[in-house]
This record gives sequence, C-alpha cells and structure tokens, in this order.
Amino acid sequence: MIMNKQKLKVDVNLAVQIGSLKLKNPVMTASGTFGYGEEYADYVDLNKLGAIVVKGLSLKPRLGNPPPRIMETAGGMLNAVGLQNIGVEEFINEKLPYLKNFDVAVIANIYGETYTEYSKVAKKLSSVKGIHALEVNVSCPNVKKGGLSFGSDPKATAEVTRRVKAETNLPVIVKLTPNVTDIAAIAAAVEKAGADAVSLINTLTGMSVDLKTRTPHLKNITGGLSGPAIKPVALRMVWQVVQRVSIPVIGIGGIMTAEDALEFLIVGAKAVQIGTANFINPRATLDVIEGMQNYLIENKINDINEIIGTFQS
Amino acid sequence: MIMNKQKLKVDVNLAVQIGSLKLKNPVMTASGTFGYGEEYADYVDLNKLGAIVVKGLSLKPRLGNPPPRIMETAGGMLNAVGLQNIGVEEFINEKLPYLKNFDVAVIANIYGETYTEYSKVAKKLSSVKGIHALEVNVSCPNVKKGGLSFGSDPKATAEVTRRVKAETNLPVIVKLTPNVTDIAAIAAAVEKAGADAVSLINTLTGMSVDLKTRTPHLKNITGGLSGPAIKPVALRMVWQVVQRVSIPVIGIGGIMTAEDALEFLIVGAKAVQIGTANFINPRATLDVIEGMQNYLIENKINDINEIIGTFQS
Amino acid sequence: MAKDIYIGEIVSNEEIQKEFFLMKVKLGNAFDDPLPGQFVMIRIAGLTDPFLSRPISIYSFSRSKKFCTIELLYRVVGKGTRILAGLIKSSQVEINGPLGGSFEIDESKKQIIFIAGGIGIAPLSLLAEQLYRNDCLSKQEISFYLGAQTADAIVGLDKIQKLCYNIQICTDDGTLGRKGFVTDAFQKDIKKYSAADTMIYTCGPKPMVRKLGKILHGSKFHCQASLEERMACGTGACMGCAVTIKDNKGNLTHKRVCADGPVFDIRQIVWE
Amino acid sequence: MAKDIYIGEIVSNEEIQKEFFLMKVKLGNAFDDPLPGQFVMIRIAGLTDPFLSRPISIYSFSRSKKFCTIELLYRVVGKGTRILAGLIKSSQVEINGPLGGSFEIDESKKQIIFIAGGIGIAPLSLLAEQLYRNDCLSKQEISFYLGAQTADAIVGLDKIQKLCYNIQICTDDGTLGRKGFVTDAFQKDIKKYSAADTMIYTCGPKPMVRKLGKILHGSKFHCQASLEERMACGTGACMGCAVTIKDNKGNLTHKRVCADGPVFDIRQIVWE
Ligand SMILES: Cc1cc2nc3c(=O)[nH]c(=O)nc-3n(C[C@H](O)[C@H](O)[C@H](O)COP(=O)(O)OP(=O)(O)OC[C@H]3O[C@@H](n4cnc5c(N)ncnc54)[C@H](O)[C@@H]3O)c2cc1C
Ligand SMILES: Cc1cc2nc3c(=O)[nH]c(=O)nc-3n(C[C@H](O)[C@H](O)[C@H](O)COP(=O)(O)OP(=O)(O)OC[C@H]3O[C@@H](n4cnc5c(N)ncnc54)[C@H](O)[C@@H]3O)c2cc1C
Ligand SMILES: Cc1cc2nc3c(=O)[nH]c(=O)nc-3n(C[C@H](O)[C@H](O)[C@H](O)COP(=O)(O)O)c2cc1C
Ligand SMILES: Cc1cc2nc3c(=O)[nH]c(=O)nc-3n(C[C@H](O)[C@H](O)[C@H](O)COP(=O)(O)O)c2cc1C
Ligand code: FES
Ligand code: FES
Repeated sequence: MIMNKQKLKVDVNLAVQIGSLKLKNPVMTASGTFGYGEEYADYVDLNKLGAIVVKGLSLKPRLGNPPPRIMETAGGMLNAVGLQNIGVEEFINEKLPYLKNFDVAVIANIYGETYTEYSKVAKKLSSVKGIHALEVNVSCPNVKKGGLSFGSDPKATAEVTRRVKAETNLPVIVKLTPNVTDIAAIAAAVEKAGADAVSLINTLTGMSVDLKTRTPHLKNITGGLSGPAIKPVALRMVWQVVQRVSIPVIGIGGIMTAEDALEFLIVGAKAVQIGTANFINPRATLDVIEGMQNYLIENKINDINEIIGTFQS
Repeated sequence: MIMNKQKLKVDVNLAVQIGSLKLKNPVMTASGTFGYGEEYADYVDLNKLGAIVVKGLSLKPRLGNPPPRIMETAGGMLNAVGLQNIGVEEFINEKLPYLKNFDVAVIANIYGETYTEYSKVAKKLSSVKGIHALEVNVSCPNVKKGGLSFGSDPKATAEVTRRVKAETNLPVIVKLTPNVTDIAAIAAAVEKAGADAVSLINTLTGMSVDLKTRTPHLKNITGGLSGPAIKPVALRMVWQVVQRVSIPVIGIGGIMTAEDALEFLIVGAKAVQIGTANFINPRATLDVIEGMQNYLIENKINDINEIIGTFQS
Repeated sequence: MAKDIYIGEIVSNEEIQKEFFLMKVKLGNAFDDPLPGQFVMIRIAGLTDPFLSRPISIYSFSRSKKFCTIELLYRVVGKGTRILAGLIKSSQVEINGPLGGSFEIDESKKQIIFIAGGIGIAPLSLLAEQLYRNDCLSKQEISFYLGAQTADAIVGLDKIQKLCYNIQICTDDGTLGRKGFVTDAFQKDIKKYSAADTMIYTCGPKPMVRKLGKILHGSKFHCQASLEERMACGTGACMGCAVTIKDNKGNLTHKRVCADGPVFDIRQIVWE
Repeated sequence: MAKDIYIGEIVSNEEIQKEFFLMKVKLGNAFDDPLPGQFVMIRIAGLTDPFLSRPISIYSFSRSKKFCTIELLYRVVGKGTRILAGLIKSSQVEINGPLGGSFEIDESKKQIIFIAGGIGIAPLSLLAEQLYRNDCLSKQEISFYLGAQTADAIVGLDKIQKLCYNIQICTDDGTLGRKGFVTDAFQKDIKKYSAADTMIYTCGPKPMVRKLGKILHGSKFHCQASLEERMACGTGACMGCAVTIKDNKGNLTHKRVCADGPVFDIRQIVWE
C-alpha cells in the first residue's frame, strides 16, 4: 500500500479558525469531488480531515446533465455533472447520519436557481445538528440558469449572501466563480453582505471537441475546468481577494501536493480545499496534511498560522 | 533530425481568407512567441507559414519587466516579459527588411498605453511596405497601465479599434483578453467599431510562489498563463465569440498539435496561432500544417474551409 | 470488500495480438479478491500526463502466500492505453481497486450465455472462470458468443475454449467464424434457450449492447450488461460516469457506472 | 552555426557523485560542433511534464564518422533534473542546440584563470579542453579555482586536473581544499596576476559571480561570466531569460541569456 508513510510524532499546530469555525487543520475536501464522504472512507480516515465539504445540495433532487459528463485535458479535466444530487432532504436523512460518526467538520455546499431556493435550502440545513457551516455555490458554470448568472454579478451574489445569512446561524462561506473580470470586487460585495468567509475558485468554463464526430466531448458542450492546469489562476485570484477583503479566504484550485497548498496559505488563504487531486490520488488530502506537518518541522515553525499571509511581494 | 516527416504530394487546399487578407494556410505564429521570425529561421522555413505575427510593438522601445520573467506550470508557463520590444522604428529599420525576404504574410502586433500611442504606432506601420495586417493587443495582462484596462472594457476596446482603423488601410485584428466575464460582448463591441477580425485568447493572468523564499516566481508577481493548460478555456471562448460576431475569428491558446488546431477550426475559427508550443517544439508550426494536410487527406476533404465551423453541438 | 491504492510491479506486458496487450501486475497481498466484473483504475506511478487514471477490468487474478497477481487484457485505443502498452517489465503502476460491483451469479439458472464484443471478453472471462471453478456448472452449459469487426480483434479465445463447450465466433467481415454481428448470431439461436433457465452476461461496445437490449426487449430473458463510461474517481464520488437508468418505478435516474455498476440489468438501460 | 532539434539516444547516465550525473548522448552527425559556453535545451521525447525543456551546458563533445556524442554534467536540483537522472541507457531525449554564444578566446592573454562554483565547472571544462587542445597555452598557464559548499559538491576534478597545473579547491565547510569561498581564495592570489595578460572565465551560482564582480570592480581584469536564467525557448524568441545589462553608453537594457549570452562581460552585469 502506498503513501502510507510512517506517522511521525508532531507537536506542531495545524489548527486554523474560519470565523467561528475551528478546524483541526486547514485541509478540506472540495465540493463535488469527495461525494458525501463515505465514498472515500476506504482510503481516508475522515477524522483526520480539516473539514468535509459535501457535494452541492439543492432543494429538490437533481438528475444532473446527461452523459458524457467528463473529459480529460492537459493537466486537468472538464466536468459537466450539472449538480446531480439527492436533494437536501435525503442528504439529511441518508448521508448526514453517517458523517456524524466522525469527529470532522461537515460543510454543506448549497445551490439554488432562485433566491428563495437558496433561502429554503439554507433554512433546512440549519434546523439539523451535525452541519458546521454552509458553503454557497453561486458559481457552478455548468447550469445555464442560476449558478453562473448569480456569481458573475456582484449585486446578485450579495443578495444571495443576505438571503442565506437571514436563514442561518451557521458560518456562511460564499464560493466565488473565476469566470469574471474582477473577482475581488465580487468578494468585497459578498463581505459587505455579511459573508463569514469566501472560498475560491470554482471551475473555469471550458470545452473540448471530439475530432472524429465533430461533437463536444461533453453532452452539455461546456464544462468546468479543474486540476493543476488552473492553479496559477486560482492562486492569483486568492491573492487579489486576500488584499481586498478582511474575512477569511479559502483557497481552491489545482492543489495536488502540500507545496501547492502552502503557496495558497502563504499568499493569505486561511485554509484550502482539495478537489480533483482526490481522483488522481484518493489519499491526496492526508498526503497534503502530512506534507504541511513536515514542512513546518523542517522549517522549525510550530504553528501553521505563522506562515499564513507571509508572502513577500 | 526529428519531425522531418517526408513531404507528401498533396492537392488539398489549406488557403484561408481573413477579411481581405489571404493566407496560404491557417497557421500563424502567436505574438511574442516567435520573436521577429529570424529566431526560428534555423528550424522553420518561414515561407511555409500562414503568417508571422511579430512580438508586440510599442511607439518607443520598452525595457520590459525585470527578471525573473517566466515560470513553468502544470501544462503551461507563466510569463511577465512586460512587452520588452525594440520599438516600432527599429522594427521597421532592423527587422522588417529581413522578413521581406520571405513569401509570408507579416502581421504587426501593436501595443499602446494611450489611445494616441495606438494611433501613432498604427500610422507608422501603415506607412511602410511589407506589413499585411495589424493585430491590436488590448489585453496584455502583464502591464498594469494600458493593456488590461483597455481590453476588459468593451467601450475602451472599441475606442482603440476606431483609433487604429482611422490610421490604417491594413486589415485590423483585435486581440482579446480572456480575463473578462463576457468575452463575446467585447468581441461584439469591437466588430461594431470596425475591426476586420478578432483573435483570442491572450494569456490568463496567474501567479506562482517560491516556497523557499515566499516570494513570487516572477518579479512582476503576476504573469500570463499560456500553453495546453488553457486550451479548454480558449476553445470555449472562441466558440462563444464565433456565435456572436460575423467577422473572422482567429483561435489561440494551448495549441500543440494539428488535432488541437482542428478543434478550433471546427468550432468556427478561420485560422489559428501557435504560441508556447514553439518553445516545446521549434517546428510545431510546420508539424501542425502537415498534420492538417494529413487529416484532410485521410478524411477525403480537399479544402480546409469545408471543416471550418462544422461543429455539431 | 475494501478498495485501496497499491503500487503494482509489472511482471509482463506483452502484445498478444496486434494492438491487444496482456499485462501481469504483481500487487501486495492486501489487495482484495476481485469479483467478476470488477475493475481497477490504473495509472503510471508519478506520471501526471495522462491526467486521469484508466479503468480496466480484471481479466484474471491469483494469490500466492506473499503477493497477488492480476492480469489486465487491454486494447490500445488512445493516449493512455498507448502509454500503458509501452511499459516494460518491473515498471511501477498505481492500481486502485478492486472497484465497482460484480455480475450476479444465479445458481438456479442452468444455462449461461456470454455475449462479448471485442475486448468485452475481459470481464466475462473472469466470470466464466469462476463459474467453472465453482463448478456450479459443467462446461456444456456455458455458451459463448464472441464477436468483433475482424479476426485480428478476436482475443482471449484460448482461455474461454477451456471453459466453454459451445463457442460461436462472429466477425463483421467474416475473416473468422460466422460473418455478421454477434447479436444476430445469438438471435438466430435464441429459440434454443429457455428464458427461465438462462442467464445472459454481456460486455462490449455500446452499439452491440444496445442491439442486444432491443433483441431481448419484451422477452423474459434475464441479461446483465457491463457498461463503460469515462471515469475520473472510479469510486462513486465525482458523478462523472453517469448512465441513464429507468428504475423499477419507471423513473429516469443517473447511475454511476463505477459504483452502481458497471453491471446493470440490460432492461433498465436507457439509450438516447 | 545552425541550431536544430535532434533525437538523442542515451549511451550512459551515471551518478558520478551524490546528486551529480554525467549523461552521454548520441546524436546525429548534423549536430554542429559546439563552442565552449554553448548549451542545449533537453527534454524527454514525448513527455509534456515537466513542460519546459531544461538548459544544460555542453560538458564535452566528440564526433565519429557516423554520429557525435555530447556529455552533460548536471546536478539534481528539482523536478526536471530528477527525471533526467532517472533515464536509463537507450532512452530517447530531445536535444535542441547547440545554443547561445560562447566564451571569447583572446590569444594575447598569456594567463588564464577559471573560477567555478559547483556545477559551474561544466562549461569551463569544455573551454579548458579547447584551450589546451588548441595549445594556444601550456598547462602551466591555466589556473583553476573551484569552489563548492562541501567536498561532495566538487565535481569534474579528474578532467581539469589533466588540463590545469594550478588548481585551487575551496569548500565553505573546509571538507576539501581551503576553507572558505572560492572568490576569497582568488582575491588572496590576485596580486600574482597581471590584469593586462590575464583572462578570467567564470561560471557558478549568482552570489559567487556577483562577489567576483565586486572584487574585480574598478580593476583592469577582463572577466567573462556565464550566467543562468530560467528559459522557455532557448533561441532568443520569448524574452524570458532576461538579465539586466549596462551597455557601454551606460544605459540599462535587458539582454537574453540564451541568445545574447550566456557569456557576458562581468562588468556589464547589473545586480539588483
Ligand atoms: C469499467 C470499465 C472496464 C473496462 N475494461 C477494459 C478492459 O478490460 N480492457 C480494455 O481494453 N478497455 C477497458 N475499458 C475501456 C478503457 O477504459 C478505455 O479503452 C481507456 O480508458 C481508453 O483510454 P485511452 O487514453 O487509451 O483513450 P483516449 O480516448 O485517449 O482517452 C480519453 C479519455 O476518455 C476515456 N475513455 C476513452 N474510451 C473509454 C471507454 N471505452 N470507456 C471508458 N473511458 C474511456 C479515457 O479513460 C480518458 O479519460 C473499460 C472501461 C470501463 C469503464
Ligand atoms: C545556459 C545554462 C546552462 C546550464 N548548464 C547547466 C549544467 O551544465 N549543469 C547543470 O546541472 N545545470 C545547468 N544549468 C542549470 C539548469 O538549467 C537547472 O539546474 C535546471 O533547469 C533545473 O531544473 P529542475 O526542473 O531540476 O529544477 P526546478 O527548480 O524544478 O525547475 C523549475 C524551472 O526553473 C528553471 N530553473 C531552475 N533552476 C535554474 C537555473 N539555475 N538556471 C536556469 N533555469 C533554472 C527550470 O529550467 C524550470 O523551468 C544551466 C542553466 C543555464 C541557463
Ligand atoms: C466533478 C466535479 C464536481 C464538482 N461539483 C461541485 C459542486 O457540486 N459544487 C461546487 O461548489 N463546486 C463543485 N466543483 C468544483 C470544485 O469544488 C473546485 O472548486 C474545483 O474543482 C477547483 O478545484 P480543484 O482544481 O482542486 O478540483 C466540482 C468539481 C469537479 C471536478
Ligand atoms: C513569452 C510570451 C510572450 C508573449 N508576448 C505577447 C505579445 O507581445 N503580444 C501579444 O499580443 N501576446 C503575447 N503573448 C500571448 C500569446 O501571443 C498567446 O496569445 C498566448 O500565449 C496563448 O497562446 P499559447 O497558449 O499558444 O501560447 C505572449 C505569450 C508568451 C508565452
Ligand atoms: S468515476 Fe467518479 S463517480 Fe464514477
Ligand atoms: S529563453 Fe526565450 S529568449 Fe531566452
């Protein structure tokens, strides 16, 4: 069995704070790439994770887009899953109980096609135990209605934020889309609207063509680009947003290794999410956590917070 | 010597028309990646190219950004050259004469920090023989002033287009930045302002961090991401723009092979530009041209124009 | 039934037929006994291009005291398989598995029919082997319909010949066995079989499975089909490998080939 | 002097010292005779990760009737060189070269001084060899100052011992030769040399070259330094490998290490 390096005794602190949410380490799973947790339980001790962000939840179950839904690209992949999910009710009844068995923060990623849908999903999830925060997806580029239109407009994004905040006492993380001219402006609007944190980036919209048939590789034509290919764009946007807002920023995009994750922390992200890397290496999350520990030990730093935002520009 | 496949007798037509500009094939070099042509003359018979787009020219010589200027990324690279160039005068006197020795279309990529600079550069280049078109860079993301601000605003981009058109009789290609929310809207504005064609995409803004020093890998901090990593985004944007405008669209972004180039043609690009691929394979342009010929022969198509825009969405 | 990732060492990787390779991979003994129909996600250790792992069925499996060995029978169709084919002895591959569900074995069925197209023989061979070993069946009762475009694309024959009595080979161009589609060959024989006592297992290209679905439509034959879709995670997390299924209540849903499949009741598969 | 791309076959690739490798590559005979100081861009045929080619100096060169052979002496410092180090005999590499300008040989200078830091010895060795072969100089007149952090990082000694009479070795930790920086060792000896009759050639880590620049500042010594910068094209097209140079008129410009260099007059180099 690989990547099962011997556990080293460490007294370095990896715990970070996202608003009122305390995490044992800054490594979360990215929504849609880790299912509802149990899909990776054979590979990963879920108790070791900073947080599990579950697949995006909508008010009603969603069938999602027709197949084919994914395609490989250079250093990444395209997906057009179309937010297929079991709906918030079934999540609460079927999936949440399993997650409650673990000592790990559970973050529900929510999605709506109208302001009211966002409110309702937020309300439902806030009425149950076992959920530690909400991540609001205003940016899924795969669904023509909703997602994109909200996330690319500062006003709409702010309004979604207000609606969700009005329904919950849980920390609210707004997840931003990179398919915009000025992501920092949107982050600022979201902060003003009361968000407790922002996470970025969601996928960059892309496409690819099957030469044999001259048809798109994805039935949905366009899909979301993720993986190491987008890391430089994600890191740039996180850095821009960190300079603009004072709420915690969660870095996402192409993180494969602890080194990648540390780049995000150094430019100012308080935590990171691991997405596509889970597909390439099911133990990516644990490897990143272990790599962070080793980095701190080698550099004689005893608290991860000491390196956050230490970028020398 | 490699990639020197035996030349096969072909009677397939590769010639395409970009407005009034006739090209012997749809394969151009991307500005800034092929120098002024002579840098690649040892590897490539320049007569075989569809067109040579030279390094971006400004009114006065530019020192460019301090080093380090480039960094490798997953499936691509970051650059922050900062438009170092010899200036339009020296180009006309020192570089253009050399290019005139070849039977190839020469396209001058121009850049300004003010509307007047754009006008002046356009005027100077239009007064000399040997230049077949102007490509207006409104999108270089590396220079804080100019570039980005023009290209991310439809009005400013349109104004630059009008200024340049007013000074020249050469076909004017406006090169768009991908760092925007709605690239099709900008393309539409540019078309309305009289552009003869649009080319896209320029680089996506990104960055990367040196963990040892916690400093940026690029002195300029941010740089432009290019290479196969960005191809899906480029292809998506080209497809969106093709649907929106009726002027010719030139596809750019991550093209490494003939297959990549054909994807752009199929979604509707009339021609393509090869950029970063030249660094990986100095003969990339010729390999793409040859690959296109082979594709046409294998598929019994005798004119490249027959596959342009044949995307079945 | 735990899945995990292992570093496998290539024992051999031979081109047994033009474009068809048989890869023997040595794995740690912790690797679970695979069930017929299960697959692995394979990638080259340390290589990030190709980016995604490739799903390949487990063609055969054996366990010794110290380690176990899986065989993968694969066809070179693109970038990833071409690179796999280039791997030499003792190269390392990352193996994630065993993944997915398996074919169901119904002891009550006296007659087993396999219908395979080209490389579709891979998962069916492991099943045939197991049925034979379990000797819940005698050789006589296993019929194998094997089809491909041409003789060169018929693989794995040697192995199934040991296991099956009645083997029907079809090629579209008639270069081997009967000329025509394997599904047509089966359709010609269909009256020979009684739906009640028969279980059909199939794997092959979409058009073939689809055709078979049409043939069986409305009949009482029970048929388990192993499907293929592009995969990212292989473990049920990404929802990338969806196939459209009509459930018993008649509702359309998207199932995951990797986790809910790869084996589905052919009647439930919805073709666009 | 035409550059071109070639498929090279690895004849050998040995770890001659911890983390230091010597790679022998067989190339087509069309490969031009390299001048001392020139380099190649090397990548693994068909591999796209690492994405950019790596610039490596030509350490030695020989030509037979049928082919020619280049030797590359390199240190594993990161991803690309680690992968290069993993290549086995008869693997294929893509070689683009010979690239860049070369050291200038000034016959009028009677005394030659080499100052190398670690792997910086690579391009200087080829030059020493050539000077020796041209016998425009006798062994006595070549002094070689070779420095590194520690004994393990001193490479290529065997070869230069054949070529140079006076070899000064320095290590920061004193594990071999004098303790201290090679630049200090040279500074101690500087009075022994007459600026008018001496040519200094140097290559090594930035801090070393910079230090040497300071030492020589204001003196009449002529010194040619080979510099390193990250490269994309290696052929002068991308402007990526810029170094800041003060030209004779005192204006600051950015020169390309790959095309205008890699060798520059140390007096012209502007350090931030
Ligand atoms: C459960 C399962 C079991 C399989 N078992 C076998 C087997 O035993 N032997 C065998 O030869 N093949 C098998 N396949 C098909 C095999 O996965 C593909 O042939 C292979 O992924 C092609 O990769 P490529 O890079 O060569 O082709 P490319 O076309 O370059 O691949 C591009 C992308 O599409 C995916 N892809 C392409 N074709 C298929 C396909 N038919 N099914 C799924 N994904 C595909 C690739 O994985 C990759 O992500 C199986 C597929 C699945 C889903
Ligand atoms: C003209 C020239 C000649 C050289 N000759 C030799 C030689 O003979 N032997 C030798 O061991 N090394 C030599 N180098 C340095 C060698 O190019 C780097 O050590 C190598 O590129 C590091 O690659 P990496 O992937 O292992 O390191 P990484 O740090 O992973 O590389 C990341 C990126 O930075 C670049 N890079 C990192 N360090 C350097 C450096 N010092 N110079 C230029 N680019 C760098 C890489 O090429 C790559 O693009 C030379 C450099 C130049 C410019
Ligand atoms: C298959 C897949 C499904 C995804 N589903 C969601 C989702 O439901 N909600 C969401 O906010 N983001 C979703 N994402 C985006 C990821 O959470 C993440 O923001 C993005 O992939 C970039 O990170 P990465 O490069 O590490 O994957 C999905 C990504 C992938 C690849
Ligand atoms: C080193 C470098 C320099 C560039 N300089 C210019 C430039 O001067 N003007 C311009 O319009 N685009 C410039 N570009 C952008 C390219 O022309 C092209 O639009 C971009 O690299 C995407 O294509 P590619 O992925 O094929 O490289 C430059 C790109 C690179 C990598
Ligand atoms: S491949 Fe991810 S769910 Fe099946
Ligand atoms: S590496 Fe491109 S100009 Fe030097």
